[in-house]
Amino acid sequence: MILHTVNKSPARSNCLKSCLRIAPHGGALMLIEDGVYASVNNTKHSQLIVDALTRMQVFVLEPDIKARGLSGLLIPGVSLVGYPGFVELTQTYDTVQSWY
Amino acid sequence: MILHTVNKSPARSNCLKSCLRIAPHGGALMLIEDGVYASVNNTKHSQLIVDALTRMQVFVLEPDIKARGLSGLLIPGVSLVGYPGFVELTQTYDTVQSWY
Amino acid sequence: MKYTLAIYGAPYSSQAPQTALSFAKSLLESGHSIYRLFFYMDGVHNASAIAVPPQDEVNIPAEWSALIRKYDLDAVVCIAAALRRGIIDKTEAERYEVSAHNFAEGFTLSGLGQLVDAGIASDRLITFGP
Amino acid sequence: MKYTLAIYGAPYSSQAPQTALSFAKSLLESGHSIYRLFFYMDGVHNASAIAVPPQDEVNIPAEWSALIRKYDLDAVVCIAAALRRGIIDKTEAERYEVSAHNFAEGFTLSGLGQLVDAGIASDRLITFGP
Amino acid sequence: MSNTKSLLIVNRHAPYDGMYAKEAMDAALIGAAFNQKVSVMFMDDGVYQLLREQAPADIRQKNTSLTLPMLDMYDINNVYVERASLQARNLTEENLLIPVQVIDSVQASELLGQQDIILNF
Amino acid sequence: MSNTKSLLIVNRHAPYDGMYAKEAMDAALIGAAFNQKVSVMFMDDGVYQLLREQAPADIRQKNTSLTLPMLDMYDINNVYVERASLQARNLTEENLLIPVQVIDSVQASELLGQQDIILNF
Repeated sequence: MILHTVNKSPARSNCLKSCLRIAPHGGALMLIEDGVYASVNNTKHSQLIVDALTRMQVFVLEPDIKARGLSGLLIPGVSLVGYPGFVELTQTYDTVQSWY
Repeated sequence: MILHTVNKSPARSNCLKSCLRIAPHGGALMLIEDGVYASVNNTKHSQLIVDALTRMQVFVLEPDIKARGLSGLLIPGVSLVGYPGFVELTQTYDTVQSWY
Repeated sequence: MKYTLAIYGAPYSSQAPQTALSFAKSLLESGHSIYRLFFYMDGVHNASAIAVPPQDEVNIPAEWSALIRKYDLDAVVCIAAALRRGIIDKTEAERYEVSAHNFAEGFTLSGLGQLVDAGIASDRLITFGP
Repeated sequence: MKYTLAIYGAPYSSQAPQTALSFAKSLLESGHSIYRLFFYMDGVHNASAIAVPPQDEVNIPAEWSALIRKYDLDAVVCIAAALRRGIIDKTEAERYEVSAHNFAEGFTLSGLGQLVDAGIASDRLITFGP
Repeated sequence: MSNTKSLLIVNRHAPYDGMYAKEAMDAALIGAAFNQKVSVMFMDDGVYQLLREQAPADIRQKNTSLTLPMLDMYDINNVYVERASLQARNLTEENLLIPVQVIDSVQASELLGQQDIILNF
Repeated sequence: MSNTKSLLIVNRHAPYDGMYAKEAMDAALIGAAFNQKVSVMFMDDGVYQLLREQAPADIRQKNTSLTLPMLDMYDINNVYVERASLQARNLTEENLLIPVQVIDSVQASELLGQQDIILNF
């Protein structure tokens, strides 16, 4: 089982789309850095994450959310984790695939 | 009148789309570096350039086309220029807006 | 678990070094270990000994050096990526007869084989892209 | 016409320096002039005096130095962008007490005002993005 | 200074990956100090630079949005945001830290066309 | 070496802006030299690395595609290309310099899932 990390904004880069085309059912998605903009609700790209949530868990790095002023704007169902939670996820999953 | 340069692939980045949303009628588009991939015909993104050609000139930097092996694959109507031609275009137009 | 972290981004141009630093501190504090830090592509600039960020900004190369010292980490900088980008140690500076060296303490210049070796020897390899 | 070229990308990580070099040579050969080269963001690495690219690759910092010498160009490197990225001249290295300096001949460290000034004084400002 | 030109700063990048936000602000303030006619435009992910309540302490960075009020202090009143960029991100002026003029794509195009100097960030 | 692991090199970047193509090839060959079970996957703009007739002399770079036949010489036979990435670019196997196995997104997903080590480029 793979943890996929995405660190680019979905408006700027195709990383998230490519990741979600490949991400296996049962894997998980971890949004970090500018990747966290994908977790904002009701945007042009939020349907990507809404759809992803029907088949996989989606985690977002809370320090990156707070940094960018996005705390009140998130898609329901995404899970906030800190750096320690991010570390734990990399133990739960067998490998990490980074999309950048 | 503005010369717009785009140096990112349309599959990887939103640069070209943003440029074409803003580019004024009568300006021109200059594709350089990975931006030249947008000038390949019959791709997922080629309609952007096909449409742009109806209202503006589209130039591509020939050294970047040759480097990437794209010589036989271009959308009809795009104009190949070398570095001297690129320099000339920056004289013809009043300002240059770089999308990267 | 034994981790290897591969850092591909430069300080101040990419958030990758900051994310990797915070990740590294978290995993070390929770009792896991780091088999190797591998600095590649623009990540080689993390090993600059002569970066002078403003005093009110984090000094990322200095933070790496401190972390490496505190936990006695193996921190490898890809030699091919570093040399073409102007990161060079005393030995290589003498070999290539360049005027100075700028390689921070605690890091080691070595080949890409050290990344593949680390992938083999570690339980987890995490890439922090630019 | 008088041009200013702003270069934002680093050698080997971005094609911007190569494109800017070819553009600069073309415009100078066709009789135009360069008011200023301005190296900003990761573009500051173009001014490294200690980059050692493989012998079969273009040495971009060396090509800039040669072009600057040949045409007596004004080549300014943004001091704030450079210092935090580990590009530093002898004066600043002494001021900040760092162990070495790596600033290539022909370039000048100065402030961002030199970019704004160049925009005002030039007929054309072309940005080569990373 | 007799040689007054129009200078537009174009912001297209989100704030905390790289230094674009800080460097664009530096350029705007220097342009004003040089007595140029400075305008600033935010579009694409650049509009995220304007969001309220940014708190980057935990990612070890400075809050670049805190310098935005400097624009007004330097009499830079022409601060534009492209509407399509806001709408794509489900943002309105209420989400933004400083007052701005929201313009459509045609107006953005005209704005670009009026400039003597464009600085891209 | 008893400790043989599966190692996948993922190529997602076009060849001449940055050094990704060269560095990914270096990593693949070193993986083979370490006697690991090496696979290489091209997707997104990475498929452009495989195009025939690249000629980067005029942009002052080396032709990275010329090293692709080294994969076969190092017995790296598992070279995959994602079909959707080819199709989006109007490319087929005939456009490519070396023989590859074209796989769909599900197979690409399975390939990723089988790996002990993934190196991203």
